[in-house]
Order: sequence, then structure tokens, then C-alpha cells
Amino acid sequence: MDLNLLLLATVDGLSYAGSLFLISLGLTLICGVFGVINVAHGSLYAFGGYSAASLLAWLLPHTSSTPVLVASLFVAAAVVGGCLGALLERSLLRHFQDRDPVLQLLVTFAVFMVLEDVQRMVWGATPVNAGDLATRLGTTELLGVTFMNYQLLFIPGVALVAYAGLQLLLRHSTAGRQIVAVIHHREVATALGINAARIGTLTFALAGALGALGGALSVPMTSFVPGLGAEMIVTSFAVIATAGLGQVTGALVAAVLIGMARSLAVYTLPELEVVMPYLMMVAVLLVRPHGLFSATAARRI
Amino acid sequence: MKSLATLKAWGTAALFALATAATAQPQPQRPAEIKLGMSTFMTGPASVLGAPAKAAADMWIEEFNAAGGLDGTKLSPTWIDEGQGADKFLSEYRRLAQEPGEKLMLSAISSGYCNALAPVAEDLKVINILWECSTEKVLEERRYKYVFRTGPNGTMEMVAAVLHLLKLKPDFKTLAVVNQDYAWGRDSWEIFRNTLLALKPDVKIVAELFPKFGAPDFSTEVTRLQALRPDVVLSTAWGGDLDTFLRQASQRGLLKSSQFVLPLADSSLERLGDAVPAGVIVGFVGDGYFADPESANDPEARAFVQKFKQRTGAYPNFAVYHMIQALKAATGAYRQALADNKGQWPTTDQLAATLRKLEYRGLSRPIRLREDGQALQGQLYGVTAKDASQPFPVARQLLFYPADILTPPVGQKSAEWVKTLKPALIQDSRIRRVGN
Amino acid sequence: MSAPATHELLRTEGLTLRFGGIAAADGIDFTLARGEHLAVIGANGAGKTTFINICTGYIRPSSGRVLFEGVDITRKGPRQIARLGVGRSFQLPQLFLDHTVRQCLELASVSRQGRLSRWTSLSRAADQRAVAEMLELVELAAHADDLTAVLPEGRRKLLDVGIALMLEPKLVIMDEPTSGVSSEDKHGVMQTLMRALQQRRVTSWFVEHDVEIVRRYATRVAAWIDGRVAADGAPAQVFADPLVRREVLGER
Amino acid sequence: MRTPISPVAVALAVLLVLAAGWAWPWSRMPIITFLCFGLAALGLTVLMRAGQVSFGHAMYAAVGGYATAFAVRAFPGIDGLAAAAAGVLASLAAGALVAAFVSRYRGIFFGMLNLGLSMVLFSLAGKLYAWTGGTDGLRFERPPLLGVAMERGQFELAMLVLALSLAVGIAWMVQRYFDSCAGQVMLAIRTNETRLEYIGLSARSVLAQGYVLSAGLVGLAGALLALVQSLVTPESGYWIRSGEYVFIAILGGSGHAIGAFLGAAVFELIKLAAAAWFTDAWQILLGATLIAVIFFAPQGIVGWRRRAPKPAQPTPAAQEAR
Repeated sequence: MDLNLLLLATVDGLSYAGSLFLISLGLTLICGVFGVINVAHGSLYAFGGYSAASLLAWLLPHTSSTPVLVASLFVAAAVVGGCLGALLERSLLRHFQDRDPVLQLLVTFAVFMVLEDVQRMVWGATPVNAGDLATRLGTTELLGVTFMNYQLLFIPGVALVAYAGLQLLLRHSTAGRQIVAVIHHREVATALGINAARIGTLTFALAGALGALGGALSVPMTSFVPGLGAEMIVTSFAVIATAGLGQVTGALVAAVLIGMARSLAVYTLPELEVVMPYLMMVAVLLVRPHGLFSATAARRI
Repeated sequence: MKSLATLKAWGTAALFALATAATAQPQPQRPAEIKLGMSTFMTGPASVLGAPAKAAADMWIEEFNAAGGLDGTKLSPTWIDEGQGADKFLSEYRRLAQEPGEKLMLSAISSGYCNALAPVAEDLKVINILWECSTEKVLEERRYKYVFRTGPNGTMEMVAAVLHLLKLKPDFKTLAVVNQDYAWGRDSWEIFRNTLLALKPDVKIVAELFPKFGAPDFSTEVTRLQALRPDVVLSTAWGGDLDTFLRQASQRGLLKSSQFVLPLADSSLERLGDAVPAGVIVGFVGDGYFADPESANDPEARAFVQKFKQRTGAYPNFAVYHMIQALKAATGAYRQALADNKGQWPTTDQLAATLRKLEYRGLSRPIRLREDGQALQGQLYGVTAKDASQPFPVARQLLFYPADILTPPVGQKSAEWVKTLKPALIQDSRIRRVGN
Repeated sequence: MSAPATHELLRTEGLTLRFGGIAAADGIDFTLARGEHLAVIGANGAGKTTFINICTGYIRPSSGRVLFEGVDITRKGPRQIARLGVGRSFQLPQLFLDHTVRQCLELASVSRQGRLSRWTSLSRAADQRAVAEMLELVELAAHADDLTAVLPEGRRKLLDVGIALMLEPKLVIMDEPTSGVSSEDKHGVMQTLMRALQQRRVTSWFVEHDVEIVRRYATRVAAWIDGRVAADGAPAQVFADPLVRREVLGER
Repeated sequence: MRTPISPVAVALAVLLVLAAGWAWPWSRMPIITFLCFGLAALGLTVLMRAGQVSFGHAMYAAVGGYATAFAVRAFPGIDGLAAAAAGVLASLAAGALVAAFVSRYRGIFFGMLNLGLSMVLFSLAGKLYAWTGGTDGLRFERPPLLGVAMERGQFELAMLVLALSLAVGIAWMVQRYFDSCAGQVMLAIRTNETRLEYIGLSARSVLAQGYVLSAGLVGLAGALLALVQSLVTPESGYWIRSGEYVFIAILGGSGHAIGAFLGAAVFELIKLAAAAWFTDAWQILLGATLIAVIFFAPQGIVGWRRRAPKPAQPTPAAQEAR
């Protein structure tokens, strides 16, 4: 394949990586803090997308200012994702804290099943989206190919901002530092009197908002239909497992790797496009059993 | 303790079994009701098509029963969700098909499921109407006694699509296809391809893309198409997939730079609004179109469209038309058989025999079933245009393609037949303009 | 190479383990002879457990080697080393928490036999005589059918060693066999353990903080300071060593 | 822990199932499905006793199913049993291959690696249209059983009898395995792998054996399901399906082989009930049940150990997750 196609593939890969990263971010965060893989995160993604679409639909008659509409995406995500996340933690997962992580994973799986139906009851089964918003941001010509600015610049931009923001938060805010402390040494942290319960709710709210944001930002590009959550969550599993559970920077790298692999496949081996994320994940796990970015200590005896 | 648990589990099983058995009685001369085992996508991307069809069916059956049903005998539908995956679907299907009492199956949307359930229906000796799925293979690869399709098949749809394309844009050089990756996407492409190459051998196929069924994002496919710049882009995708693909394509101007051919676009136009520009070739998977000028002065069609619009907030899509066709064919067959039987309730075999030569009418032009169980329904094709009356594009330059020029004779396989088509077909006199 | 005909059982040569700057083991040359009962003393973090972990194959050293009966076991894992005849007990007893005391010993017993049936039940496959003897030997007969999870700490220590003994080892290394045991039970536990070891003619080496216990049960004492053997010899002699008195026993 | 399952109860259950299947033809499919899900869940139970949960095991059902389908299509007239055997062999082989490296992993990573592999398989099965029939799956003619070509009615009844006898026989054998030395070592892997190594036992090889067994069980389930439906689809290997198998195994509990089947029975009843009465909420029903079970009876229907205080030492699984 010639250089142009390579470049085009890169652009596609990066924009796909952007949204993929946003979804994986919340997932890996929860994973780091609780050692739980939150399957329900897929529903948060879906709820974020659907509610953002609803909000936009409600706003459109009243305003036509693009900034307001874009902002509404974030608002919807923050509110719906934050609340759902916190609710999930307080009402349910908290009561399963000391259980085997695998059991906790199954609880989130159950929640996922429930939310799938709830979502269908609320938003029905008709595809939902907010396409015109993406159009408002205009297009860019590149090698004779038109790209949506929304996809080309906005999504990756937001992804990077989210990454930087989270790093900042984790490094320089009290809550953030406490989260990090819990990630690294849960026992020690709690021993030091960090209110693990509060951190728990906080993390889930944050992660939920991020997951919902992933959805909200996707809804202008992709049609939301029942079952989408199931696919996104398993793809982001691949991302965080490749990265190493709980690894934020790792998730960024893994998302880019997977995004690139996928879009390159479209041009070279289209048949393998859908397989790419998982091939990547398996390959990495075989070489580095705990993912690209993590080291595990031997068990103390 | 354990044995107790075992007993309890089995106890519940037994009770459940008995409960269902209680409803089973010997079949009466004239049953109080006809059980309709109906399947549609209630979940998953495909439910865009399925949900409205279900609404339509419920609406129609409600009225039919209110009007006295089949002189007293009511229809009672039970729904199966095709969205729950093939094997869950199939076991549900079996359960319904094996329930005692007078019953008739209307299933399914997915061509994949149709392929799978046809032999089952035949085995169980229950009449099944393939009310939506279009793959021509199911009725061509094997001759069934109890399986019918009351709507068009892929051959009719694709041949008409090629004809319409060649009528409008006779001299294009390159074509790319973006179809869903399952039976329909693959089979329809095979027919389209062979037909096109038979009628216009010099066309170059520059890309064959098969994104998976229900893919949420087509931007990589769009990029690739833009890099290739084909004259024509074909997609037989439908439902949520088509919405997404078209939106992303139009956002990036692909719909303007290439001529799009969308045989199943009918159900997406209304949702997409002005995302679809003028000049796109669209089909109606048959000839049911709410804005069809010829049905404008047909009271039944008009009344239905109005009622459906206020009930669901949307205009009927092709699945709705197919559902009504299926129901009218089924009930029509019963009426016919009863008449032939001098009021005696027909056996399943008699009913099947009646269906095999049934003439009926949905909400569009008359349809005839032939002895291989395939209905002959003409195809309506048009080109999108802006219209003040609607917030979304409507179809203009409508042409009607009668079924008999679009299908091989009974017993011949479409895949071979289309290769024998001659360019003269494009100018066939039986193709007629609809409306102005 | 074949084992040299000496009483030597275990020897380490220049055993070194560094993480980053600090050396957990710093060129340790050390020999253990058959029949000895060595007590290893030293402050926490002196590298006692690390040394055990290296000798039992749980950790690989940065350099140096470990020979057991003249066989180089430096690169072997716990499994092979156990099979060669080195048993081990742990500071936190490592037990099978979903099994009963008896089953733990049965598991060790079938391991001793060397093949795991996928058909015969554990209780039938295990050498019940050996199990019964071991239950007596470590005084757990009364608890035979308790889940290990509910045993008091003292019993857990005994079982931990009992499991090791089921494999009929030549050497048993015990990491703080009396830590976590109430002071009144300590001697009882140690008494039982040493009787068992002597009866089975097993050489032993145990890490211990309680000077009393060391004086009473050790034939030889080695004092660890910063990953090095600071003093090694008869108890009296080692305890007389001023360095040991200051660094290990913390006397002024 | 070893409360024997009363043979009377089992015999009674078997008769009940046979009677139901004989009396109401429609009940045959659900019953066969339930038995197959039971077999598959039993496979998961084998691993669960070692504290390992696979979120991709449905892949072996797919392997078994596709192998069966290929066998029937490649050798027309091949006996159904032979085809199913081919399916089981294929899944055993695949299991052995995967076990070789998966047995190194524990906890979440074990689950994730299996998930990844299953998704690779699932995606390929859906993508390679020419070989696998794509997302619609692979259809094949109904093969004869024991040389007898049957009507669907008889065929389903015969399959029911086959599945039932296999279920009973295999459940018994697997229970023998649970009580055997290897089976008990599996339990020990769950609680203390370090000690296993220190008594000279290789957790890895024992776990690998268990893994192959579990792959075989799931594969058998897949082969039977494919056979009775004359169809195998990629969904049979989707991660949601794997999740359902885990669900059933948890529901049933890993204390005894019968647990998987009790779990499957409950699961199938919930599904039937949901399908009959609230079509739109069947997942809510399943999800709620799962949560309730994990909360109130984490040991499942057959609790797998006597009540014991929380382990004093962190279990390897817990360690992994940190």
C-alpha cells in the first residue's frame, strides 16, 4: 500500500483510538482502584450516548449555537454518567467489596444485563444519533479525502485533554492523590485513614462520567442501537488488558495501537479488521502476562 | 438436603410443564382462534425495521379481530424476538410451532434465520410465511410444501436495482459495494454483480467492503471509498447500519461525489432527514411507498398510512408493507380455503395448496404466489428529491418493474439465470413510469 | 558431578541477591551438615527469610550457587527442590484452607507417591498409615477432621511442618516456627516439632527470635546482619560475640 | 461436604424429564438446551474449583459445534454420534493447545486471556463467510443417529435421551474426578498454590489437565446443540454466552457436579418464563437473579464448603487483582 493510504489509515486509526481511549479510561481507573472489571461500563457508554442525543434533540429547537450544543454533550455525560456510576457503587458494589473480584465482575455483568433492558425501555430500539452536530464543526480536506473535523480533531483532542486532566487530577488534587494511594497500596492507604468508601464513590462517579462521555462524543458519529454497549465494552477490555489493568498511560498507548492496527487492517486485510483488537490483546498478554505497562510483585511468604 | 434441592428443582420443572400442558386441547372443527407465531427484531440494530412492523401487525390484527376475525375465529399473535440470537430464536420458534391448536407462523426478518427455520417448519408440518427476509436461496435450493414468501426476493430487488441504475446512469466505469456481512449482504451482492456484468460487462468493481452486521462506525470504509472515488456506490444495507453509513458518507461529501444506489433505503430516508441529498437511487423492496401517487387515491392504503403515522409517529417502511401483505395473504388463504371447502375448516395441507396459487393484495399492487411458494411482486424504484411537504427527501422519477421480468421461471436458480440477461431488458416495454 | 563423601548436606557459595542498591544476601558462604539443628537469628530485614527463599528456589540469586547433597539447585524451583528432600514451613503457615488437616497430609502423601490419580479418591489413594502416624507425631489427631481455616495458630504451625515432613525430607527449614504463638504455647510447639524432627532424623534449620528457645533447641547458631553471616558456631560462643550482642540482641 | 446425591432423586428427575419430553414435543428443545448448558456449566465448575473463571469458554462450544458441522458436511451420511465425537475431539485438542499457556495465568488475567481468544474465534467465525457461513452460521442436513435416519420428532426425542444419558454419566464421572487426588489438588490451587509447589506438586500441570477437561465438556455441549439444531452460529461463542455459562456455574455452585445442572434448570426456567410472560425484560430477570444469588448464596445451590471464617492469608486471586 502506498504512503497516502498509510497516512489516511493513520488518521482514521487515531480518531478511532480517541473514542476508544475515552471509554477505556474509566474502565481502567475502576480496575486500578478496585481490581474490578466493570462490565456495566458498557451500559454507561450507551446511556451517555442516548441521553446526550436526547438532550441535543431537546435543545435544538431552542438554540443553534454550536458551543452550547457541544457543551451539552459534556453536561449530559457528566450528569448521567456521574450519577449512574455513583449509584452503582453505593447501592450495589459496595456490598460486594470483600468478595472475590471475579464475583464482583459477575455482579457488574448482571447490572449490565439489567441496564441493557432498561435502556431499551427508555430509548427503544430505533437507532439514535446526533449527526448534524458533527456536521456543524465542518470538514477538512486531506489528500483529496474529506474528514470531519469532529472526528479528525475534536475527539482526539478531547481524549488528550481528558488524559492530561486526569493525570493532573491524580497528581495534584487531594482526592486524586488518595485515589493513587489506594491504587498502589489499598491496605496501607486505608490504614493511613483514607476514607476508602468516599474514594470508591468518587472513582465510580468519575469513571462513569468518562464512560458516558465516550458515548456522548460518539453519538454524533455512530448510531446508537441496543447491543452497542456489549461490543464497546469488550473492545475496551482488550484495550485495558493490553495496557495492563489500572494503567492510564498504558490505556492511551494501547488505544492508539489498537486503533492503528484496526484501520491498517481495513486497507490490507479487511477480513481481520474486527479481530485486530483481540489479536493485539492476546499477543501482548502472551508476551507480557500482565499487560504492557504493569509489573507484579511476587507473593510474600 | 441435596436430594431435596434436586427434587425442588425438578418439581418446579414439572409444574411448569403441567401448566403449559393444561392449555392443550384437541383441535376443534373450527378453532376459536388461530395462533400466529410471529417473529421480528425487537432488539438489536435490526429492530429499526422490526419494531414498526410489529406495531403495524398489532394494529392490523386488532382491527381484523374487532371486525369479527375470520367469521368468528380470531387471530392471536405471539411474538419472538429475533434479536436474542439464532439458537435462542430457534428454540422459541420450535416451542411455538409445536404448540397444540390451529397455528400459522410468520417468520422472519433475518435471511440467516429464514434459511435455518424453513426446514424446521417443513419438518413440523406447520405453514410458515417468510414475511420479510429476501434471500432467494431459501426457496430455490429446496422445494418446500409448507414454506411461503409473500413478499419479493433478492433477485427481483437486485435486478430492478441494476435496471434502474443503467436507465439513469448508463455510462459509469467503476463501482464499489458496502454490504452487511451476512447472508443478505453477500447473496444480494452476488445477484447484483452477476446481473450488472451481464448487462454491462465493462464495469470495474473497485472495492467489496463487508462491515459486520450492526457495525457502529463506518468512517474507515468511507475514507477508503473517498480514496478510491468510484462512480457508483451500492449498498443493500438497511436499518441502523444504513443510517450510520449514510450519515458518515454524507457528512464527508461522499454522497455527492459518487452515485449511490440504495435498494433498501426506504426505511432510512425519514430518519436521516436532509443527510441524504437529492439524486440518490432508492428502492422500496417491493412497491409499497406511502407517497406512491398510484395508491394516493386508494382509500384503504391512505387510511392505513394516516392511522399508522398517528399511532407510531412515522410513515410505514417496507417491512410494514410486507407484514400487512403477509397477514392479508394468510387470512385471504383461509377465506379462500373455507370457500373451496364449503365452510369446512381446512386442513394444513389444504391451506398450503390454496396458498400455492393465491392472489392477494397488500397495500399496493396485486400480488400472486406461485407454486414454489415465492410471491411475484413488482418493484418500485426512484430517485431522491427535496420536497417542501416533508422534512426528508421523497422519491421521484418512480419506475415500476413488474415481477415477471425480474425473476427466473420456477425451478431455475437466480444466480445462473441473471447471467443470461440481455441489455435489451433495460428498454423492456413492461417497465412503466409511475406518477407524473 | 557426584556428591562429595562428607557430612555436608547443604552449601552456598557467594550467594548474592541485590535489588537496586541494597543487598538482601551479600556473598553468603555457608554450610550445613547432616544432623545439625541450626538456629538463624538476626534483626528483621537482616535477610533471613530471603536466604531461605533463595535456598528453596522461591527467589533466584543475582550470583552464587546453592548445593544440596552436592547437587546444584540454584536454578531449580521449589517443586524440584522439595522433591530432592528439602521441606519448608513458613512464618505465616501455608495451608490449604478448604481442606481438613487430614486432607492436607493426604495431599502431601499422594505427592510423595509421585502420581496423581484422576479417578481414585484422595482418601483411598493416600497412605493412611503414614497420615495417621504424622497426625500423632505432630499431635493433631484430635483436629484431624477440622478445616485448617479454623485451627489455632499453634496448631497451624505444627501442621505446616507436618505437611513438610510427609515428603520424608532430609532437611526441614522452618521460618519462625513459634512467631504468632502465645508465649505459653511456644515451648510446647517447639518441643513437639523438635521431637518430630529428631524421631525422623531430619536435619533442621529454623529462624527464631526467642533466645531461650534457641539456647534450648539449637545445636548451632548463625547470626545474620545485613545479608551477611556475622557469627556462626555453638550457641554459647555466638551469644558471647559482642557484635551479635549489640546488633542482634540489642544490648547496650 | 460429601453429602451423597440420593440416587432416588436422580432417577426420579430422569424419569420426569423423559416423561416431559415424550408427552410434549415442544419441551424437547428446552430440555436438551438445559442439559447442554448444564454440561457446559459443569466445564466452568471444574475450573471454578481451582478458583479460576474463564470469560471465553463458550469458544469451545463454538469449536465443538463447527467441528460437528464440518464433519457432517464433509462426510455426507456420517453418523450423528461420530460427528459429535469429532466436535468433542476438536474442542479437546483446542483446549490442550490453549491450556499449554493459559495455565500460567490466574484470576482476572486468566479470564481476560480466555475472553480475548474467544473473541478472536468469534470474530473470525463471523467474518470468514466462505468457510463458516458468517454470522448466519453453518447449516447442515440432519444426520442419522446410530445409523437410523429419523423424522425430526423422533430425532429430537433420541437426542434428548442421548443428552440425558450423557449428562448423568458424565456428571457421575466428573464427580469422581472432583473427589480424586487431581480434583482435590484443583481445590488446593484455589487456596494455596505456593504450598502446592513446596510439597512438590505442579499446580500448572494439574490446572492444565482440568482446563482440557472443561474444554471437552463445553465442546460436547456445543456439539450436541449444533447437532439438534442442524446449525451452528458464531453467537455460540460470543462472550455473553460465556458469561451465561459462568452465571449458571455460580448459580449451581461448585460443591458437587449436580450443581451445574440444577443451575442450568433454573436458568432455563427463568428464560422460558421470561419468554412466555415478559419478553422485553428477560435480561432484567436474569440479572436480578444473578445479583441475588451472589449476594445471598455465593456458594450456589450446592454450597461447596462448610462455613469457614475468612481466609487468614490473601488468596492468590485477590493478590492478582491488586
